[in-house]
Formats: sequence, structure tokens, C-alpha cells
Amino acid sequence: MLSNLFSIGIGHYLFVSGALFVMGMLGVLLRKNILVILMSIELMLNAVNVAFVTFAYYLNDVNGAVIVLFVIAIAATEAAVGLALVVLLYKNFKEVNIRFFEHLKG
Amino acid sequence: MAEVVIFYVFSAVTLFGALGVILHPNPIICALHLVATMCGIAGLFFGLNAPFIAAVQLMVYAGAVMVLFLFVVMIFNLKQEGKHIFSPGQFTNGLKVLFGGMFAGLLLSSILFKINNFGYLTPDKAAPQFEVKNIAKVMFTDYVFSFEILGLLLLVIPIGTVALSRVRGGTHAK
Amino acid sequence: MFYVLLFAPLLGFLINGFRFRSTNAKLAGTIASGAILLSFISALFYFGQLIKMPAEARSLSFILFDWIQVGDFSAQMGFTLDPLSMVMTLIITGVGFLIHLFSVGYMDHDERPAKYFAYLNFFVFNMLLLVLGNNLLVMFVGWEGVGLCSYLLIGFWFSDPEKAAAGMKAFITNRIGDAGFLLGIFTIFLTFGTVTFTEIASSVPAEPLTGWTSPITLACLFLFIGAMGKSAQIPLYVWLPDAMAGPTPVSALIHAATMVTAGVYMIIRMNVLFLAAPNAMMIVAIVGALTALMAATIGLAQNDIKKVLAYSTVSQLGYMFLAVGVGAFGAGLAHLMTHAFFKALMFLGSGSVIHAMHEEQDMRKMGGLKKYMPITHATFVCGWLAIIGFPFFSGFFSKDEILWMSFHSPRGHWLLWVVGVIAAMFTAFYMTRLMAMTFWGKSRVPESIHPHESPVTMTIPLIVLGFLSVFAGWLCVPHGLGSVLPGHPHNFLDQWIHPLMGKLEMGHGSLGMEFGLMGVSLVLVFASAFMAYRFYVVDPSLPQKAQARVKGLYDLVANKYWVDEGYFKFIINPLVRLSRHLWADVDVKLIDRATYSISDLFKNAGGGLRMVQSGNMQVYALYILIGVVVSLFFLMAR
Amino acid sequence: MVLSLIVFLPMVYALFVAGLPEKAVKKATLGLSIIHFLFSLSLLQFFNPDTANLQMVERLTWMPELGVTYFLGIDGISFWLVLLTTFLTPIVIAGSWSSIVKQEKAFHISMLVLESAMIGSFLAFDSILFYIFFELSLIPMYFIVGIWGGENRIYATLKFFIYTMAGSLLMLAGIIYLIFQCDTQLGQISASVLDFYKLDLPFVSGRLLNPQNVLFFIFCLAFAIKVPMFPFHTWLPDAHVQAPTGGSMILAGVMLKMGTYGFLRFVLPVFPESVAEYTPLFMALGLVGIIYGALVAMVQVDMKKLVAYSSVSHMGYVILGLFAMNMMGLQGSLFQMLAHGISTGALFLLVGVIYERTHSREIAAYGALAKAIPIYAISFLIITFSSIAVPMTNGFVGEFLILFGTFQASPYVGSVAVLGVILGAAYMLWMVKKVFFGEEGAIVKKYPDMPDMNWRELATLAPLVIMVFWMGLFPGTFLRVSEKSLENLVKNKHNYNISVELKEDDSRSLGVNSEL
Repeated sequence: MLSNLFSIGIGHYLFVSGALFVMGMLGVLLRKNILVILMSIELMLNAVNVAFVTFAYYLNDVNGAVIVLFVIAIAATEAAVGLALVVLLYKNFKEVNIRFFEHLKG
Repeated sequence: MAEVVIFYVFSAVTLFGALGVILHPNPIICALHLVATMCGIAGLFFGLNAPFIAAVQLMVYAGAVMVLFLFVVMIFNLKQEGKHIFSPGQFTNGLKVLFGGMFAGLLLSSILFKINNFGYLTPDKAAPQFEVKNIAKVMFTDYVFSFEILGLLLLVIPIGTVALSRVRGGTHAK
Repeated sequence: MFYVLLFAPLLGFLINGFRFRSTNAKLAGTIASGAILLSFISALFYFGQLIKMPAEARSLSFILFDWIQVGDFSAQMGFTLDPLSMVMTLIITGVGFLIHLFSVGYMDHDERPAKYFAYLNFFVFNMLLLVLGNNLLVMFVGWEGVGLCSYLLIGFWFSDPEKAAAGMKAFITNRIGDAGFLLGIFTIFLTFGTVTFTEIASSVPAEPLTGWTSPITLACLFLFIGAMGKSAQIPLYVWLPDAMAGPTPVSALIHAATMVTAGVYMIIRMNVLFLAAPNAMMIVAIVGALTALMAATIGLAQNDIKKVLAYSTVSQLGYMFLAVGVGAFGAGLAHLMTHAFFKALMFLGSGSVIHAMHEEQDMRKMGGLKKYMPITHATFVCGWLAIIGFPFFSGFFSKDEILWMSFHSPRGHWLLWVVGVIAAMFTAFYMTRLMAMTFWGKSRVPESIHPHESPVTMTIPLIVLGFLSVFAGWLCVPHGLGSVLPGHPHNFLDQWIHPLMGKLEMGHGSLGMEFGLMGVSLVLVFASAFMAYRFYVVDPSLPQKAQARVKGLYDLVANKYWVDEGYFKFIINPLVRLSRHLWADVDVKLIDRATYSISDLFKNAGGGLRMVQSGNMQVYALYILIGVVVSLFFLMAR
Repeated sequence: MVLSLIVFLPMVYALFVAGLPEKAVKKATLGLSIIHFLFSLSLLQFFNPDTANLQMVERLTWMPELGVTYFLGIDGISFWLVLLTTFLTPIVIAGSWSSIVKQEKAFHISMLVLESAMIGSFLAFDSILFYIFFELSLIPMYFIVGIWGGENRIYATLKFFIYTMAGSLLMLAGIIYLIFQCDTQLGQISASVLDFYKLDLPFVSGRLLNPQNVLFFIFCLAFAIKVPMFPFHTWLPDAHVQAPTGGSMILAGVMLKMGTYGFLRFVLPVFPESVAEYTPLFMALGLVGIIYGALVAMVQVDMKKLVAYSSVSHMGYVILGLFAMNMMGLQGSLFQMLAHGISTGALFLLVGVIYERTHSREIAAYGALAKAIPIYAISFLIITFSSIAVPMTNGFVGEFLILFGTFQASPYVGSVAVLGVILGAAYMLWMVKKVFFGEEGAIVKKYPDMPDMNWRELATLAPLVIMVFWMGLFPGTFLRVSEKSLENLVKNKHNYNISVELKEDDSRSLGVNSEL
């Protein structure tokens, strides 16, 4: 057991990735500040990045690294657009509570 | 041994940063915690023998994106949210935590029980696969189309962002 | 010529029907009476033809067209003139004509005489269909048609709710009978494969079938239910007294002379069938006898002149059924005929009285009318003597024959005779009472009314009918009586219809017995008539005392045994209540509510699902998570 | 070609009417519908009543993958129903002459489309085509009740629509099952009704859930709702009360017959074993319908509702006759469908006439109308007598034959059903007494010089009255046409089949598949 602790393998990195993802997910699900939700989304994206790079490293495959670059680029644009939207919302409603925006219902 | 230290240090930074993001009531502090997480992740990448990606991670996230976040938070001048940082609704929150936990359990069990399938994998630490040259080769051959599309996206996004957040009448609007 | 006989009344109906707004009673009456006269003349013409034929072959048939033809069932619009329908046709058109004539005077001041005469003509047309039809279905057409006309005529003065209700009551009660008649038709067709009279008669088995459930017995009973309705027998007689709401000539024509005898005619027509079903005949005779008795007792205590006559009609119809029930079809027909004459006479006479009294029908406000209305009185006396069976008046012969046959016939019984004689006694009592209260004794007429003799169009029919009620009996002198009377008159009527009758061995009764029984009944009848005379003419205070002594009995009779009330209480009202419950509880509460609950189920399900779509994005994210977890679970569990 | 014209010409007329100015619509529609009736009379010329075959067949491929064809034909069962539809439509349009004041054009277009759909459902011999017409007829009716109806029209029209729709959707599932059953049993996928007749659906006696029974009940439900049979009848009174006069007339006159026609065309021949097994149930339901409808009619306070419940009662007779499954019962049922169409149509017309004058249908508010408007009273009485089956009117022949057939099939049921004759007279005469006789009611006093029926109304009613007597006196005209077809049904309960009569030139000109 202890030896597992000290010989770092694929499982360790994946565990960190998973924990990060779950945290991000809980942040998205539970927080009410839209900004924090956006941050949590970044967390999830990064968790996936970690998993990608881990597999790329352990499988000796460069494709994973390339995908990570794509993901980073898209995450950046997503953050930009998301923040623009948040700014717009805040300007119009002076509100960042996600429960305030519940007009999409039947 | 060095990789063990790197792993534990940076994963600790990463996870504590993440916890701070989702638990701290003040969005500014959240953003700062996020910076810490990003740095931790960059360190993990470093430990995974991918220094280029770590560098990109640091530049894009910790540099660009986080600055953007901080700007927005600062512009809003958001104060502490008070006690209720989570959405109301005990039942749904319970469900969220429950299913989140189940998801975590599923992930954990899959890592624990399926990890043996990857046991034979041994990373070739000397291999230069994460060198910039190799990445660029793949990116500009196999992924060139995606790359171009991404370029286009990166062009469109700023325009869209500007269009979204501009004030009607330009900078001279009262 | 035959079509003149049949369709002249229809033509009269159409002409008067299209000019129903006309108020010219004379013109409308002339058209209508002319139509019936035409019909009567052609009937006489055919009567002459029939007489010329040999007795066994007296039958003329006329087929108009195939009416209903389905599978092996076929019914023609076909008619037949044979001795039986000839007699009926003559009665209908003859008496009908006289009553039309009478109506001209009676309806002089009415608002809608043309409509009245149209209905009357239409009635005659339907009655002719009934008696002339050569199969049960055509008979049924007439059967319902006369009911319809009766409905229209009873409710002729429809502004009075009671009269309109009486019409409806008549129709519904008749309908009950008609339903039975329909079942009879069905049973007969399923048994014999035909509905034509001659074919039925020829395929009835020779031996009588005992037992209750044989198809023939059932068919006869079903047909008899029809007859009960139409001819006002227990338990369906209740409509007839109410039917007196119609104009009085209508009561004379429809509710005395013709329509109500349709049931008797039908049984005589189906005599072969009935002879094959002794049980059914027994029921007919018992019901007839009971009706005769019961209606006669009710007649004792009525004060409305028309009601007395109505119950008397019911009672006399009971006699006819008693006759046909014991197999004395000739006697039944004879009584039908004589009754048609004397009862029509009395109804018209009462109409004349009512006309003179300005629509007053209560006998307690009459009395002593003899001196104001001599002709009416004289003719009424003829009718009175005929109905109580005064020797050698028409009713005497026919009623005596019936009583004798009910005793003597193999299908008869001495109890039936006893009941018949008691009924005859009551008949004598109430008819004498009627005479006494109306015509004799002191006048109780209110000051404001000045009775007067009726115009000549009204008295001529009275005179003719009076003549007929006196002498018509000589056409049907019973065999035993005829053998001792001078000139030995035959029973012409019996001989006339004999070829159509089934065989029933009568045996030879002793002449002494016959005369003995006749003597008993005559003595009782005279005693009772004399008693009535004493009660109502000599000492008018006696009735009060007698009433006081038998108060319970008197109330029972005066209230008609509470039969109407009973029907309302035990049948009609519960039915209406049930219907209300069916509507309010079953339709609205049960069925509709059940469907609503189904629709509510969907509505609520929709409402429940609507909650899912809350607009809360984090909850949407939760759904995604749930989906992911569940699908992962399945993937990993595999 | 003739049948297609009869089905689709009203739709063409509807298009034409749509282009006319609002003023001319009424007259044009009346004229066109009369022309269409006269045109449909040409069927008398072409139709041969001496055979049970399907005649004047038109068949074109439509959806070959599902075996669906455009398949029209006519036989003795549908013949008079088609003519009834074309006969009633002009009368309905004339009857709504002055009662429809808003959106006249839309009303008349709806009527024409409705006519087309109803004729189509009587002539379609492809199950899918039948289903389409069957459903299509709902849409104009939905609008007719929903737009031109009374106060509570939306409730009524929704109830009507959802009730009938619910039933027929299940039927669609049944039809699809049968189509695929054709593929397995006959080796060729087909939606033709004629092929359905050839199917031998699995049946286990005494078990409720076996394929034939399930299909039987599915189809029965669809048609029973349409008829409507007890206990699915509650939509009818509401729909009738709220519908405008014309809507009630066409609803009672023709649409209800689509249900009984469905029984005759689908249920009886396709599911012979189930029919035999469940005949007692349906006879009982028919019987309950007769008695129940009559009893409930007796306590109604609204004239239209009374007539509506009388429809329930009369349609109960039809069901009874159908399930008697003998010549007498079937002929009677078919005749009663026509007779009911005529007499109930006329009753609704007459109720509409008086409603236009007083805007009240409350029975208790009337009284002594016979004095105020005698011609109306006479007309009403004539139709009443037809409705309560007085001999020599159309109602008698139908009811007599049905009762006869029922009595033949089961004397006990027949004996009870005869009670309906009594009750029928009771409720109709009760209404007549209250409305026309007695003392003047509040409404009659309120309109002291109410006009009697005018020439237009008389002319509208006259054809119906003529038909009442014609059908009563010469029922042979009608019975003769359907005789052979029904005989075929009675004689071949278990191997029912209709053969197709093809003329040489027909098949060529229409490109008909010759191996039908």
C-alpha cells in the first residue's frame, strides 16, 4: 500500500484528475455566483486536460498533447465569451445569482 | 523520488486550490485560488514530462484567462456573498451531492479496478514525444484542418465578445 | 271501387288537412261526411257482391304493393274483404258516417272544425286499414294509426293541459299494448313463417296445444296484450275514461263503436290460432269477465255522464272478451255490433245533452231534461233498454248469448257466468241511474243554462242509431231463443262469419237450462234497474244513506280502486325518479367524472413533468449528471 | 372516376367558394351542394343492386411499402349512406341560412369539406384511406361546433374531439397490426379492407386477451364512441346542445352513422369469432343504450338534449340489429341509420327553427305553441311520429325489422327491447305535450306574434318529410339495394369476402392492378 504511495503511476494522476473534475462539477451544480460557476467549468476542463496528458504520457502518444492544446485554446475562448455574457447580464440586471435567470421554464 | 515530490506537492496545490474555488464565498479569492490551481496543474504537466504544455498552461490560463476573470470580478466590485454561497433548495442540493458522490465513486472504482489494465504501460521518459517539434509536426499535418478551424474560432470569438459587451453608441455613450 | 272504399277517407283527410285553418264547419263536415258516405256506399256495393257468392268462397283480395320484403319475411300492402271484415267495414263506415253527420252540428262553433274532420277521416282510414288488412302487419299499421288518431282527437282541445295529458296517456298505454302486439307478430312469424291471416289459419295444428310455453299460446298472449291496450282491458283500461276529454262524437266513434273493439276483432280474426291455445283463451275470458265486473262497479259511482259511459264501455268490452275467450266468436261479434250501435247512440245522446247544457258534464247538475230534449230522451231510452238487456232489444240477444255461452261452452265455466250476471246487474243499475239523474226526476239545472233540443243534423243520427239499437239484435238471435220465437229467426251473423271460424264442438245444451239461466239474469237485472229507479227518482235521499252505510266500499269504487294513483305511485313516478338518478348520477357523476379523472390524470402528469422544467440551470445540469451516472452505471455493470 | 368525383368535388367546390365574395357564399354553396346531390343520384344509374360485389372500383398505388392504395368502391352497404350524405348537406346548408351570421364563408367551406370526408369514409375500401377520411371529418366538425356553437362550445367541441380521437387512434394501431398480419398470412402487405376479410386472426375461445379479441375491442371502442354506445355517449348531448343547428343535423344525421357503418364494414366481417363470443355483451349494451337513452331523455329540460338522448336510444337499436346478425336485423339497422338520419336531422332542424325565434330551448318555458304557430306544430308532430316509429313513417320499418331480427336472434333480448318502443313514445310525446299543448308558457307570452315557418324553412323541411313517408311506405326502394350485400354477410359470417367487379376499360384507364 505504501509502495503504491511512493511509486507514482497512471492511477495517481488520474485520481487527481477525477477529484478535480468532481470538484468542478460540484461547483457548477452548487454555487450560485455565475462567475464562480464559470471558474468551476475551467476546473473541469483542466481536469480533463490532466487526464489527457497523463494518458499521452503513459501511452507514449503525442496526440493527447495536441488535443490538450486545442482544449486550452477553446477553454480560453469559452472563458472570454462566458465572461462577456456575464458582463452583459450584470449590466442589465445587476445580478450574478444564477437563480435569478429562471425564465427558461415550462 | 523527485517525481514523487513533484506529484504530491503540485497535486496538493491543485486540489486545495480547487477546494478554495468552490468553497470560498468571495469571488476574488476564488479567482486567486483558481490561479493557484492552474499553477498546480502546470506543475503536474511538468511532472508528466510535458514542459511545453505546462508553459502554455501557465501563459494562457494563469496569465490570460485568469487576468480576464480578475478584471471582471474587479469591475463588478463584488463583495462577499454572505452566508449563502450555494444555491437554495435542500432536496436538489442533496441530490446533487448524492449523484456527484456516485459519479466520484464510479470514477474512483474505475480507476482502482481497471488500472491493472494499464499496468504494462511504461512511459518512455527519454522519448522526445512532447517536444515542441513533435507536437507541431502532428498539429500541422494530421490536425491541420482542426487547427485552421480553431484559428477561425479565435478570430470570431473576440469579434463576438466585443459585439456582445459593447455599449450602444460606442465609447461616447452617456 | 275498393280503392274508393279505402281511400275516400284518406282523401277527405288530405283535403281538410290542407285547409286546416278553415273555420267553416259546414263545408269541412260536408267534405268529411261525403268521403265516409262514399266509402259506406262502396262497402254496401261489396256487401252485395259478397252475398251473391257461395258461402265458402266469400273473399275478395286486393294487393296494393309489396311493402316490406326482407329475407324470407314479406308483408304486402294487401287487403281482403271477407264476411268478418265486411261486417266491421259496414259498422265503421255506417256508424262513422252518422257520427260525422252529428259532428257537423256539434262542432259548429269550434275554432278548428276542418282539423277535427281531417283527424276523424284519418281515423276512419286507419280503422279500415286495421280491419281490411290481409296480414298482421297491415293490421298493425291500422292498429297504431287509430291509436295515433285517438291521441290527436283526445287532445284536440290541447290548450287544456289535462286533455293533452289524457291524449298522451292514451297513446302510451296503447303503446304498451302495441309492444305486446309486435311480440305477437314476431312469435307468429317465427312459428308459422308467415303473417298472412289465411296462411296462419291453414297452418295452425288441429289439436289444441295445452301448456303455457308453446309458441302458439305465447303468441296469443302477446296478441292479447295488444288487445288489452287497444280495447281497454285490465290492467291497461285506465286510458279510456280519461279519453273522454276529447269531443263527444270522438268518444262515440273511437272510444265506443270502433277503435276499442279492434282487440275483439283481432281475436275473432285470429280465432283459429286462439282455439289452438286453450290457456290463452282462458286468460282472455277471465280478464274479460273481471274487466266487465270491475268497470261496472266503478260506473256505479261516477257523476260525469261521459265517465259513466266510458266505464260502461270498458265493461261491455269485457263482455266481448268473455265471449271470444269462451270461444263464442259469433256472440262476441254480435255484441260488438249491437254495442257499436247503442253505445254510439248513448255517447251521441250524451253529446247532445252536453251541447245543450253548454259543456256541462256533471250529472248532478242535470235532471229532468226529458221535457227539454224529447228526441234525445227517446233515443236514449232505446239505448238504455238495449244495454241493460231488456228483452228483444238488441243488447238482450247478444248479451244473453254471451252469458249462455260462458256457461255452456266447453271453454266456459259457471263462475264466468256468475261474474257476467253480476256485471249485468250493475250495468242495469248504473245505466238506470244515469237515465234517472239526467233525464228524469227534478231538474237540478243551474238557472243560467237553458237546455234545448239539438239541431236536426244531430238528431237524425240519434234516430237512426236508436232504430238500430232496437232492431239490430234480430240479426243475431241466439239459436235456442230463435227456436221458440215466432218465425224462427236464424242467427244471421253467426252464419255469415261461420266459414271463417275454427272448429269448436259446442255440444247440445238443454233448452230448459238456457231459459232458466236467462230468467235468473233477467230477474236480477230488472230488480237492480228498479232499485236504481227507486234510489234516484222515487227517493233521492236514499243514495246518501246507502253511501254512508258502505262508506269504505263506496270510496274505493268512487276512486276507481285507486288504480291510476297506484300506477303513478308504483310505476311511473319511480321510473321518472330512476331516470333523474340515471341522468344526474350515472351520466353526469359516474361516466363524465370517470372521463374527467382520466383527463385529469394526463393533466396532472403533465403538471408534474412541468415541474421538471424549472428553468433552474443547475438542476438541468443535475439531470445531465444523473443521466451520465445512470449510463455509466450500466456501462460498468455490464 | 365517378366515385372520386363524388368524394372530391365538394372539396373542389370548397376551394371555389373560398374565392367568392362573402355575400355570394351562401347561395353558391347551396347551389353547388344541390348540384352535387343531383350528381350523386347518377349512382342510381351505375349501381347494380343485384350483386354483392364491389362496384365502380378505383384503385391506384399509393404507398406500396405499406400496401396502401387509393381504393374506392361502392356496395349495397355504403350506397344509401352516400346518398344520405349528399341529400342532407344541401338541407343542412339551407337550414343554417339565417342562423350562421359570422364567418359565413368559413362555415360553408367546413361543411363542404365535411361532406367530402364523410362520403370518403363511406367509399374508402383501403383501411388507411378510410382512417384518413374518418379523422378528416373530425376537423371541420371541430370548427363548426367550436366557432359557431353556443356558450359552452369550447368545452363541447374539445370533449367531442378528444373522445372520438382517443378511440380512433387505437384503431390506427389495430389497422397497422392488420396490415402486417396481411404480410404474414397472405404473403403480401396490404391495407385493403378486402384483404382484411381474408385474414384468419388467431382466436382462443374463453380467453379475453388473444389477438382477435384485442383487435375486436380496439375497433369496437373506436366505433362505439362514434355511434355513440352506452357508456361512451356523454359527449353527444354536450356536442349537440352546443353545436349550431346545421352542425347538430349533420352530426346526428351522418356522423353517427360512420360508427355503425364501421361496425358493419370492419367489426362484423373481420372478427367473426370474437363477434360471436361477445354478441351478448354488445346486445346488452345496445339494450341498455335503448332503455337508458329513453329514460334519460324523459327527464331532460333542454329540447336539444332530449333529441340527443333520443339519438342514443335510436342508435342502441342499430347496434342491437347489427349484432343480431341476421337478415332482418342487419337490414333493419341499415334502414334505421337512414331513417334516423332523416328524422333526427329534421328534429334538430325544427328545434333550430324555434330557437332562432325565441333563443330558448327550455321545454318548460314553452307551451301552447300549436296555437301560436300551427304549421310548425304540424311539422314537428309529423317528425315526432316518425321518430317514435308510427307505421307508415320511416322510423317504423327500421325499428320493426331490428326488433324482429333481435327477437329472432334472442327472444329475451327482443322482448326487453320492445320496451324501448313504449319509452320512446313517452319522452317524445312528453316534450310535444309540454311544448305545443297546454297553457301558454313564459316564452310564448313574451313573443306574442311569433312568425310561423316561412317558405324557406318549409322548403328545407319538405324533402325530409317526403322522405319520411317515402321510406315508410316504400321501404323496398332502400332494402332492395342492400339486400345482396347483407345476405353475403349473413351467409358467410366466417369466410366473408367481397369480390371486385372490374370493367375492362376501367382497369386500363385507371391503371388498376389487374391481380386484385
